[in-house]
Amino acid sequence: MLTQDKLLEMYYKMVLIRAFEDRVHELFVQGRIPGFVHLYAGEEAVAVGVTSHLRKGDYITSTHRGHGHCIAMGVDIKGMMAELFGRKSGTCRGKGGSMHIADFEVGMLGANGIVGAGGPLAVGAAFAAKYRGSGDVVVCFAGDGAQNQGAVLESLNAAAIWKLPLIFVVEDNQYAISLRSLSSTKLQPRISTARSVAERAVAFGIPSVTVDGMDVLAVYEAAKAAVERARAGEGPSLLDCKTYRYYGHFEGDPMVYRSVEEVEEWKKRDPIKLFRERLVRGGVVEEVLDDIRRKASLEVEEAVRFAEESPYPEPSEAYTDVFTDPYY
Amino acid sequence: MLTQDKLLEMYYKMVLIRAFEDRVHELFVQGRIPGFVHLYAGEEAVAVGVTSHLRKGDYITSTHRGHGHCIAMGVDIKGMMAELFGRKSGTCRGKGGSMHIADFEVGMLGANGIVGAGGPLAVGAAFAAKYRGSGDVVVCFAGDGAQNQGAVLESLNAAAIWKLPLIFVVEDNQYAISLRSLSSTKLQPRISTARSVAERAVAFGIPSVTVDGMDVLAVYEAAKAAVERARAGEGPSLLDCKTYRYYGHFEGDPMVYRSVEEVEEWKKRDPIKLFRERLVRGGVVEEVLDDIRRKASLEVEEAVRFAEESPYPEPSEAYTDVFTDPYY
Amino acid sequence: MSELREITFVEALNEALHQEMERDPTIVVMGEDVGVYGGIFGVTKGLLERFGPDRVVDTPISETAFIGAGVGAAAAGLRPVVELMFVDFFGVCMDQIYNQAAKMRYMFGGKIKIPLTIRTTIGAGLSAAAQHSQTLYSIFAHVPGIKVIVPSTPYDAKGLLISAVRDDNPKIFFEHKLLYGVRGPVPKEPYAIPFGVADVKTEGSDVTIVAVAYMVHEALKASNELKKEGVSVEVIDPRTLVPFDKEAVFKSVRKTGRLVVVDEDYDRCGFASWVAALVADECFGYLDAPIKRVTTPTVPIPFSPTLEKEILPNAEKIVKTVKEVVKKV
Amino acid sequence: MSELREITFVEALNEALHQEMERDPTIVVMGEDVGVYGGIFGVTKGLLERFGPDRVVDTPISETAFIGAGVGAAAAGLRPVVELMFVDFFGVCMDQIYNQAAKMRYMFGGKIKIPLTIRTTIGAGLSAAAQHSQTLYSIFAHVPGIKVIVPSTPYDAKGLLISAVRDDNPKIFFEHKLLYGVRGPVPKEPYAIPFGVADVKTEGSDVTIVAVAYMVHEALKASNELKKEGVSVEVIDPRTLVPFDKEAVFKSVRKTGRLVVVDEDYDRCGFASWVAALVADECFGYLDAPIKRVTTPTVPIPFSPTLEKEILPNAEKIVKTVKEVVKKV
Ligand SMILES: Cc1ncc(C[n+]2csc(CCOP(=O)(O)OP(=O)(O)O)c2C)c(N)n1
Ligand SMILES: Cc1ncc(C[n+]2csc(CCOP(=O)(O)OP(=O)(O)O)c2C)c(N)n1
Ligand SMILES: [Mg+2]
Ligand SMILES: [Mg+2]
Repeated sequence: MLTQDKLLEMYYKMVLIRAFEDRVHELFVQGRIPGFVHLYAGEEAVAVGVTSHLRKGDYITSTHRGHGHCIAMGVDIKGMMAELFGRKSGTCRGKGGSMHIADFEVGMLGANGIVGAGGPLAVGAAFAAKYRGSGDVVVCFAGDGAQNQGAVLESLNAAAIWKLPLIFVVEDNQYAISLRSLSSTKLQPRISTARSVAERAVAFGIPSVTVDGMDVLAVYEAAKAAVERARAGEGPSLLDCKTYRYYGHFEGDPMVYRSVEEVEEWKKRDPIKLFRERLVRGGVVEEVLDDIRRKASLEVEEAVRFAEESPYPEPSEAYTDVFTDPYY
Repeated sequence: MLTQDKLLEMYYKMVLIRAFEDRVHELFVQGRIPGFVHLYAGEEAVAVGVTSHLRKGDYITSTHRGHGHCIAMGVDIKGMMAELFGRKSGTCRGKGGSMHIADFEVGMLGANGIVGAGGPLAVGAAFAAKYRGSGDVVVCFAGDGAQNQGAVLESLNAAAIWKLPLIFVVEDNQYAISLRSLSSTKLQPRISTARSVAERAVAFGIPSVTVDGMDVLAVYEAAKAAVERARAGEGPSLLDCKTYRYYGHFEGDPMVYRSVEEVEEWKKRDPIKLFRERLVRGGVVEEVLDDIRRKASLEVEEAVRFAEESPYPEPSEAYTDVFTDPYY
Repeated sequence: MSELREITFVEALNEALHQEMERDPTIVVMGEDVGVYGGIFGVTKGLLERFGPDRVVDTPISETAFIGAGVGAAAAGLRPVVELMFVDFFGVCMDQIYNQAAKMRYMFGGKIKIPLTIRTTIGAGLSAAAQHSQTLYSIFAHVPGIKVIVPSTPYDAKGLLISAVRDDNPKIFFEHKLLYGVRGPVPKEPYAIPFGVADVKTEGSDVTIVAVAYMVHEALKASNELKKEGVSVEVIDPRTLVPFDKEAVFKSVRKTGRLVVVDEDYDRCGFASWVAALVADECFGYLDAPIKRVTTPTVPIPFSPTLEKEILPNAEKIVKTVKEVVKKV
Repeated sequence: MSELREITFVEALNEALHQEMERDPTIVVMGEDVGVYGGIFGVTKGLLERFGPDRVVDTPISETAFIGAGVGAAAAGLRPVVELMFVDFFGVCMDQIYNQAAKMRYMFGGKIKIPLTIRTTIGAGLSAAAQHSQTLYSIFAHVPGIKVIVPSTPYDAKGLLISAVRDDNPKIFFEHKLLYGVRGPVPKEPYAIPFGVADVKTEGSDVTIVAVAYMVHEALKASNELKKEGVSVEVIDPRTLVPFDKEAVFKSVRKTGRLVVVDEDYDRCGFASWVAALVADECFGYLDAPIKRVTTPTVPIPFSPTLEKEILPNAEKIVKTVKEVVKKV
């Protein structure tokens, strides 16, 4: 049973992700953040619904669209924002940027610029968890597009034969850049067959379930079963979460491949709105939720200030951290 | 309906493959053939059963264990033997060797030293066939072990979404080197889940069937449906053929991973023996079959003689054929 | 040549593709987002509308499958142009490139051809960080059987892409991200620039600079700077690394006695080393100074602009290095 | 050091693995046929029986998944030793090696470590043809973040593998197929050879030869030949390419004034070029002759013995090349 505290913590994380991403969008448009940035707005229910089950010792692997996973896992947003600004106080000391934020302390094994690359890493982390016999689990987040990458497909097989404590979470946000995950028109070819990735997982020997990825409680429930299964040593599962990204694929994307109407249609089932309605129906006072939202906004502003006031790394730092020994 | 001529041709190809492989085994033991050699003996029904449906314009891709595919497609065995001896008169002028015999003239796109690499090549050839609209088809041979390689898994998906005229033929000879394709003991871990690759194909959107790979007529029938489907533009299929290799994984393999009894057990259902019994039951005179066998042996001896009498390539040929233009 | 318009590098590439596809129906274009999107940098814009989905194929994120499909289709008679979105992704599909496409002709005794063009992007300078900023052409030049093409101007981009599409061998065509927006004169009609012919961008007598891709522009900037200080620089753009016009470089070094190689790829075992090694072997008697390399140190490309700037070669570093060798006479 | 036995290269490696696994329970071994089979060259023989299937893991033919699993397991606290059966297969799994393992520490600001060892085989001479004969260490040395280890003797094999397993960074450990059967003295107890320390195999005054892996033996053969003709050769085996002991090479070249680099990897953009380039830059004033490379020309490795022999470096070619530079004084 979810306590009210837990529910409000989940709500807080979702609005914090949203506030962070909306603000990063603005900052990017203003030219204050460089590089390639992929925003998670719209998909908050997935990261938060799943990671709410995790504990110290568990790990996740992430994607190019990793801010939401980071925040859900509890990575400090001041460090994240400073990282996006390329500052020395960033989570990765300014060396990684948006696509490479990691924080092993909280179990976040890294965003990743290579689609599907988190799969094998998750297999390895789950192998280690199983080897230690600690009951720890690993979650591998990956997009719908990533499901056709050999790295992910091989990982499904490996996780199945080794019976690893690994939960594959598919974030099916309907698109891999411009390609629909399921499409009927000729100009927008299907990137998968009509068969779902959930069905594919089963054929690899991995139980799976399709989930409403806009409903954080639905995600939470599905993840609960999968995480329990994994902790009990019963092996991997896959959750195929149907969701949507609100912004372009990356910041700057002209979005020629979808209509404004389509975006608006999805926004009607906004995960934060849906969850808020649920909470209110469940007796939570509106002001409490407004306060949480305000708190999140303030924290994001604080993070921006922190980032902007932080110095850039010294040029000499370009040569450190290649190895544990000095650079050669 | 299979005519008697066709049946005898199939028998001839099977015994030719067997005679070739047995002889190569001897030659290797005698130190007369260098390099890495993987023999096809025991699996003849698969290559012959499938390729009997192919016509000019069709293609196959092959594996490290490619001699059987070559012979089934009609590659001249004199050239093949000379290739194994590294002679200038070899199919590939001595440059390829056992793992790299190709003969595009007869539709053989190449043996391959990289497990699974034939998958994408077959996708491409099938793409070209579809593009031309010629009704030509492509067959991708690959082992049970290869089914867990990303290249093959991605190819299943690509073939399905593009509805290509492509037949995936799985040669499940029970092992990938020392690893059983399905195993229950701890020391011989399963390389796939209990779910079959046939089931996996279905989940990729590809109809599949499991076939007795020791029975050439069973293979023939299954392939017939798949090839017809492909020619009719209805897309890919997969045949999961259960078979067995008689020799070690490569020549020189001590075979620590399996027992003599197991090998003997499989040999009781030797594909050539089974087919011969069928033919005799169907009224073919034993002498006719013996003649075919003798003919095959003579051809193999002739091929060995041809190979041994052929000169080695001149050293300068090491620098030709890197490009269509002279070497740089 | 007729009409010369000022167009961008990306427009030049796009025009080349349009014209060649018009001419040769065996050319097909494949890759992630090459159709509906027109390529994430716009190189394939309009092709889907013009040539339809049979010839312009949006692929799943399966580089091994679709680059391998390019190889197989080339083996079976088509002339595919396949896009690898960033060269940084070569690690998921290298086998199909270097073990399959590049070696098939040789392994099969020269009896076949693989007319495949792989287009990809290179280069840092956009804070795209460690997995989207690399310049890895040295790896492709290291392995046998694949031609390596690296244009630096819109004119070369069009002419070399047309040559690539028409050439009967596997090729990899590198497009530097910072060059896409660069403008230059480009003839309207199709033309082919031969491989293996270096372009001497500016003649000089004191020092030879060999530079590639975006670094050609930095080298030219440096050369202008140096001219003001009385140093006469010869800048050579090889344009293709395989085949490599070593005679053009040797000729220049025999004249100047000094060589600086400028290359955005990692220094260790990179292209710059190889050029230095060729000259240290074959022009040793003509050398008046150490051979220098201005390259990217072998560290992952950092995200932060201050760090990225620190490691990338640029005009300033080139000037400094040239002064070292000129001084040392 | 106590007992020195003559054992083979493969026995030395096997002993190192046994001893280190005994010592450190976080070491796990993974790869194709490393368990039941004991590794197709026998390097992991007996490990499964001794340490059980939790620590010695036979994997499916999924290099991306199991090498990536090594990376992930290393990130999560284990110390995996993963086998890539032949380096030629790097094309199916390079991303996990060069973009993940090798860059994670840097990208993540130095806050983590990846104590991963990848073992693989290199080398031609067995007529194993184009996809099982390559020597591709230059590609791994080219990219940042991975240490490159290339032993040439049983003694070095054991000591360097022990160092590798204990080192906290991603490493790739290259075993030349022709060395497995080579015998040499090896101490019974565990010992570690530091990375980045070249071994001067034989001192000389006329010419420096830098040689790697199996080529060290060919260089020594050549050196013996040349001694008879009055040419004094210094043979240096760097043992690790990353880190590279350039000071040892520079010191030698400053003495001899001549350098020949012998390397079985492809010539173009290879390791030999880089050594040549370093010397052409940093020891220019000491050089008395062109820097020569004895390498494999950049063609696919042919199958036929006559062709394979033609392209591989060997003692005879080394002798010929050394004579060229000695003559040219
Ligand atoms: C191996 C690889 N191929 C291609 C890309 C370029 N790319 C980045 S994100 C992306 C789409 C990913 O789609 P999906 O997995 O659905 O994730 P989403 O962006 O929708 O969250 C592509 C093609 C990449 N980064 N890595
Ligand atoms: C990518 C790759 N990984 C590993 C190998 C080494 N290898 C060659 S054959 C083989 C086993 C193949 O098994 P399977 O696909 O079942 O074919 P079989 O040998 O049984 O015919 C392996 C692991 C290889 N050649 N290529
Ligand atoms: Mg998506
Ligand atoms: Mg098999």
